[in-house]
Amino acid sequence: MSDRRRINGPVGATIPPVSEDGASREVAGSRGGRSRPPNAIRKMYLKTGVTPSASGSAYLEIETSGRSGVSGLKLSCTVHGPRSLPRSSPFSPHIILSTHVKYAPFATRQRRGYLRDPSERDLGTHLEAALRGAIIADRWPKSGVDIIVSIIEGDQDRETSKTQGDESWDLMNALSGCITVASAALADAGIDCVDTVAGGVAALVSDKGDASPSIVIDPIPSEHDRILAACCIAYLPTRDEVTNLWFKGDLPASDTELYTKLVEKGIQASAKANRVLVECLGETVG
Amino acid sequence: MASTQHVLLSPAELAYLHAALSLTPPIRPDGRAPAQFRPLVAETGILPGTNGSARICFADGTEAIVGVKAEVERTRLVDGATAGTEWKEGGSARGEGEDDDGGDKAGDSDWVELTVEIPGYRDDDAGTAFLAAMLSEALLADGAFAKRLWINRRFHWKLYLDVLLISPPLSYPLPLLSLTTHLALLATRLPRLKSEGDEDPFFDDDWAAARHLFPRSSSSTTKESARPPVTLLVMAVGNNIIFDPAKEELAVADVALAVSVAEDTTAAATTAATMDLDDAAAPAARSLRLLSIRTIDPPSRLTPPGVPNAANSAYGATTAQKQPEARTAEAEAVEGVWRAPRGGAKPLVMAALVQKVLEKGGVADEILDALDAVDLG
Amino acid sequence: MPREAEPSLNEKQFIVQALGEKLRLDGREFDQYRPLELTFGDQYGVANVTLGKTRVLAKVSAEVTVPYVDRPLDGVFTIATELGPMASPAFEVGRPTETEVLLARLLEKTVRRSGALDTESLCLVAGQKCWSVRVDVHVLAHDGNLIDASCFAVVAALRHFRKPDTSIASGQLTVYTPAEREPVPLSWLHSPFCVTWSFFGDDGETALLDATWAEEQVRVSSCTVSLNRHGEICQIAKLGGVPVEAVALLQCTAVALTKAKEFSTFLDGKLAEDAKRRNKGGFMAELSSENDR
Amino acid sequence: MATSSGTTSVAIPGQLLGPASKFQPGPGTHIHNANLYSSLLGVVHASQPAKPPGPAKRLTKITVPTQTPAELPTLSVSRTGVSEKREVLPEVGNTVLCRVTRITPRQAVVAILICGDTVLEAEWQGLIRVQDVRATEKDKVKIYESFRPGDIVRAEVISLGDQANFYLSTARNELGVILATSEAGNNMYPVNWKEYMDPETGLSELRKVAKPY
Amino acid sequence: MPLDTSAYSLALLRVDGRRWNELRRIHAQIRTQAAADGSSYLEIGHTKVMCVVTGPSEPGSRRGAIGSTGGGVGGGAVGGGAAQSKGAEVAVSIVIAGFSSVDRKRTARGDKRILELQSTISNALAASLHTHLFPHSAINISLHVLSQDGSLLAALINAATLACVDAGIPMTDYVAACTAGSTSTYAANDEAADPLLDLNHQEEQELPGLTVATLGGSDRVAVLVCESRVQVSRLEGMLAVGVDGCKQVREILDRVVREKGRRMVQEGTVEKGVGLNDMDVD
Repeated sequence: MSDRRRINGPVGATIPPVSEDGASREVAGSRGGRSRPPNAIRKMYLKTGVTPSASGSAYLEIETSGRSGVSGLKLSCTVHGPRSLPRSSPFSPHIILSTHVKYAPFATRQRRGYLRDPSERDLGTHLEAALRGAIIADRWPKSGVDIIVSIIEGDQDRETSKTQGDESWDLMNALSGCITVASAALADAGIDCVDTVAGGVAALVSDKGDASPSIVIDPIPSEHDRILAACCIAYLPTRDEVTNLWFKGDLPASDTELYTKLVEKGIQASAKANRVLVECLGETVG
Repeated sequence: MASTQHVLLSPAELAYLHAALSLTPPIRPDGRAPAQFRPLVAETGILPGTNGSARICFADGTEAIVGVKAEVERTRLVDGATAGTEWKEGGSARGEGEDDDGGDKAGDSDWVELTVEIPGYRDDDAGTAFLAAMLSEALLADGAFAKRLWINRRFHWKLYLDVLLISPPLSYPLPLLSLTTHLALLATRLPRLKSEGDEDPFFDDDWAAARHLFPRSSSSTTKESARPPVTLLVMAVGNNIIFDPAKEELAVADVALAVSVAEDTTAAATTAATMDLDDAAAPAARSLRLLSIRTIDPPSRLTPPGVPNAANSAYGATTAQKQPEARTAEAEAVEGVWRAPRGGAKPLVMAALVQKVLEKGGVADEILDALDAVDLG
Repeated sequence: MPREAEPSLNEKQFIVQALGEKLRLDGREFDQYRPLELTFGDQYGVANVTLGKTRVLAKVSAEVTVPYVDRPLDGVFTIATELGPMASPAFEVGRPTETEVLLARLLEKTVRRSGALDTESLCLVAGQKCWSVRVDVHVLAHDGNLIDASCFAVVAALRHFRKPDTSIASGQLTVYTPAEREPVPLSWLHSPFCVTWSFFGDDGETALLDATWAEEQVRVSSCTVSLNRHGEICQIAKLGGVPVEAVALLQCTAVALTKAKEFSTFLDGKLAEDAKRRNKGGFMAELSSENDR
Repeated sequence: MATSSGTTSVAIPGQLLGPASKFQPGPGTHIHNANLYSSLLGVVHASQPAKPPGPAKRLTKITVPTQTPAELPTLSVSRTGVSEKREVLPEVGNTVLCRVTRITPRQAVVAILICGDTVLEAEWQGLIRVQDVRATEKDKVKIYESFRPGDIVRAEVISLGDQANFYLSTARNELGVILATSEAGNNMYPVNWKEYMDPETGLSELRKVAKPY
Repeated sequence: MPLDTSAYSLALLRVDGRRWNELRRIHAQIRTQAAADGSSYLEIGHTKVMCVVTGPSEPGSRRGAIGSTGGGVGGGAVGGGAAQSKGAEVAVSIVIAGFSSVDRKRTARGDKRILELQSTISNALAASLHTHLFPHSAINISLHVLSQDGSLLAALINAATLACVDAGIPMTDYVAACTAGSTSTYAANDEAADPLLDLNHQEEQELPGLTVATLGGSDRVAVLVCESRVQVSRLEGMLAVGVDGCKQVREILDRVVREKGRRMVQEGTVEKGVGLNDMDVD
């Protein structure tokens, strides 16, 4: 599926050559470890109502970790609607949710095309599942809402290019960001939700230093040597319910408590993010 | 999209289904036990033109065919030595695919390309992408699989999995597709390598000499898990846990999960890192590994709600003059009247679902045993 | 998708019945074409074909591009068909209708796959530079038998086309403007023409050539045969429809051959005329660097 | 926490507003296991109930009494002040203002502009079927004698209708055309219950005229 | 790999050891799938196709999606009344599996060649099926190509016919198809050239050939597709062989259907009715 609408840049090599200072080189072996305590999420900046034309919108920015070349996550989400459905579509007693997640072409090391690739569609489906649980769909019969999240900058480490396996873990961070920002935008658009939903990521990582792997929340893949497993969770704090769970990795089934611990941490992370969300929403009014 | 295709059930039917399924024990429309799968017919090696193929027919008539084709491909040189500057060219076709590369025989997620074809759905449909992502995610979750495709430092096998759903998607096809893929991979053979070292590979023409991608003998000394993963669809209604739900059952699900598990016949873990997590499981016993979990958005959220008599004007509910933005009357759920579920699921329920899959002698065990029975032609 | 307005039952019956009595609405013989007109544009490679009320315009353009990696020795040759709303309200711009797809395929098979144009001659520098010849078929008016008309237009335009002359000196490619050097024609191997039969009646006993739109709407099936004047079949397409006796088909092909020969001579004549019109006094002939083949 | 106090304060989705036994759920709220939660980001309003609604109309059949205990105050979360952009969905029973876009012998297609006192963002399409134009002598109603494209009509929503249209009715005195322009293009004024008159030309045209307040 | 046709003139044997008028092994099954209204599986040599028929059913929105991916089927004037309200619309959608050919390639849905195949099959069947019995309804035929080794169109048509029989859609007669070719390429105008029956992939690449589909036992040609240059004189021979081949194919298909019917009677899945009686005779 190629994009014929526009003139695309050359596929692949679109990364500006990074002049690598020796410092970062030799640490590349053991890349600069995690600077935060394992139970802390990165600082995030959330603001609603950034796009006047949309009926609801929000912007989320996650602090870049201290080291050079590592970019933080920057997301903007716009919500259009509720609007009447196209005439072709059948009657629906609920609001029809359609979610689009799109990486800006320059958001990642590997240039993204303008057309949505499978991974972006995949993210969209995850996001849809997460939000469906949160909104009260029957408040808006026969109407639809479009939720468009554009990832302006995915948090990726330019230095660590070899470990392309990280990209898959980046997806999780991106998803959690998408969920949080979309929830804020939904609230801004005035679409009924049972609760604010935020995303959180917890990962089981093993670093060179410590022998046994540890569980951290909101991991930056480039800060860890190996990520054994990770889960991204969308959580409704006041109802204590999970609307979306995405686990990936490799865990022995023999001890499920490891898995449950991971999920708990994920919920923690989500709850932390939710506090920011609530605060931000509180400020917007009055 | 495949999971939230419209179910043509009236609120009354939904309410009845939900009630029946939340009984203890639940009463399923087709009379299955909660943990019972639909009976299926399976055969492998149906397509001599492929490296491996399988066909599974569920009793309800849904049918899938998976063909595996392998091609030799030159490995792109992304080496630890030049990590700083090298980046991978033209990964444009990538999308679904994960792995964590460990060990010298690094596997690459791009070595596996999995496509799903569902009749009547565009192949770039979100649901199709979701299915494909889920299947390959489970496949690649542990780097072990991609490593099997390693030929030498310059070449590797590129594996194409084409997953075809033959029948129209009656129920959510995930379990079917996953099982078929599993069998196809089990039946997959690669020609035996005759060349040594890093020279251009050439292979033994004798198909009989071809080695299986997943060696048969369970006493293999390979450290990787000796079987491809399976993805199970499990849902919860009330406090009942139901496996392999049919379309109607999925329509009243409170929550639905897709859980991917693989086994390794040896107690040795995949990687040195997980070694010590893996509390000593008996070497003989099959020890499962949890690879991935995804929440499936149940179509129940899109079902039409029933109207309780209290709110039904036919029963004389006075529809008072409402000022705008007074939304549909918010009422407590009335017994026996269907309401589309709101919110998510309690973490405990989720945990219970996963537990049910993973526990020793649980459903995953049964399925894998059942699949063992299938003879690989 | 807007569908073509169907003729009423009466119209249909009238047409069929008339055919039963060996009569066509426009009084033609069954194997007679409507008057075929061909005019060339001022610039090379523009052919305007009118067949009765059907009118098709084909334009050829050429540019230097990079050949496909899998065929480094071949030039690029594409035929683009466009059935706009101008031709008939049933056609949309966005999505190709079945008619358009089939037309495109037929032209593709007739002209491209039959090797009418020697694509290897379009190669300039192997693997690096080659001519990309593109034919754009615009259907201006649709009154039946698009296929024959378009095919004729494409062939005519291609044979009329002149591409700029080039020379390669020490790996240096130079493309000359018409002022510098007389453009050269494409190296053309053979000229295939489509002849479309339409069948009527319950089991297709009546066969018609060059059906009008009204006739096409009531026909039960059709068969398109592409031949060149050497009696080579380039393509036959009877895509479904009511079955027709095999013998009848053979006869159709025989007649089609004669028609193709007529087309061929007609086209040659037109080209000659045009050539004469273009070089008054014939001093162009001396200027032109190409020896005619 | 904005609870029973009822003073205006900010609520965000999922915020606890109080027990459902104490309050009536208003717009922008929802009930989750016997508690009233906010479902919108907005300002909480607690409105004391109006006089207990007596039997609005005599019911022709025996029914279960569905009078909610009227003394409970209604909690609602409104978006006023949060943002001026607020979308509301026309509901059964709402009075809406709409413009006639197309008429056929069977129905008049309208675009709903204002629902209650809210100007709608999105374009919602409505339908006034010929049998809903008038309460009496429905069989004599002619659409072209009731509406013309361009008229502004006050109507009431009677059904969510099919996928495309809301079904509207003007079968009440105060409902109908409130603004009409003549053939000549001048604004006209109502002369009686079924006529508008053009002040310039003096010609009168037939409409289903809404009774001016 | 150029196929040396010289060998043929010596032993009169083709690359796969067949005589000029031999079909490859045709193996077919019907009712292969419980869920579908009609289904079939057909092999011609190594060409393997599967067919699933749903309908005649109400043309719903999702069905419409299939129809549209199936490329505006039967919309054309040759649709035999398909897509008009008078008769059922025959919507065909073809999925060519990535692993079907020798070296794997993905074929896009919008591929013109596939669209052509789809409309060909749809039109061919629409003419033979009694679509006028099912107004305002749709017959959805979805074909899956599992492996291709020549004679693809023929295999698809045969499979579709079988599936329609299984679906119990009334039709005039089987639409049976096969391919025919001719030795020595178009350039050589030798009269010694023999016609060949049922080309495999290699022969299709090298030799001129055509696909014929006839209605039942008659000589009436429903589909005739020739995509290669060939002397017009050669056509008659090829056509004759092709039509004859179609007769053979029809017999095979017929046998498959009767066999299945007989078995179903024995198993008692259907009661032995009149229709099956005259099925047993002859």
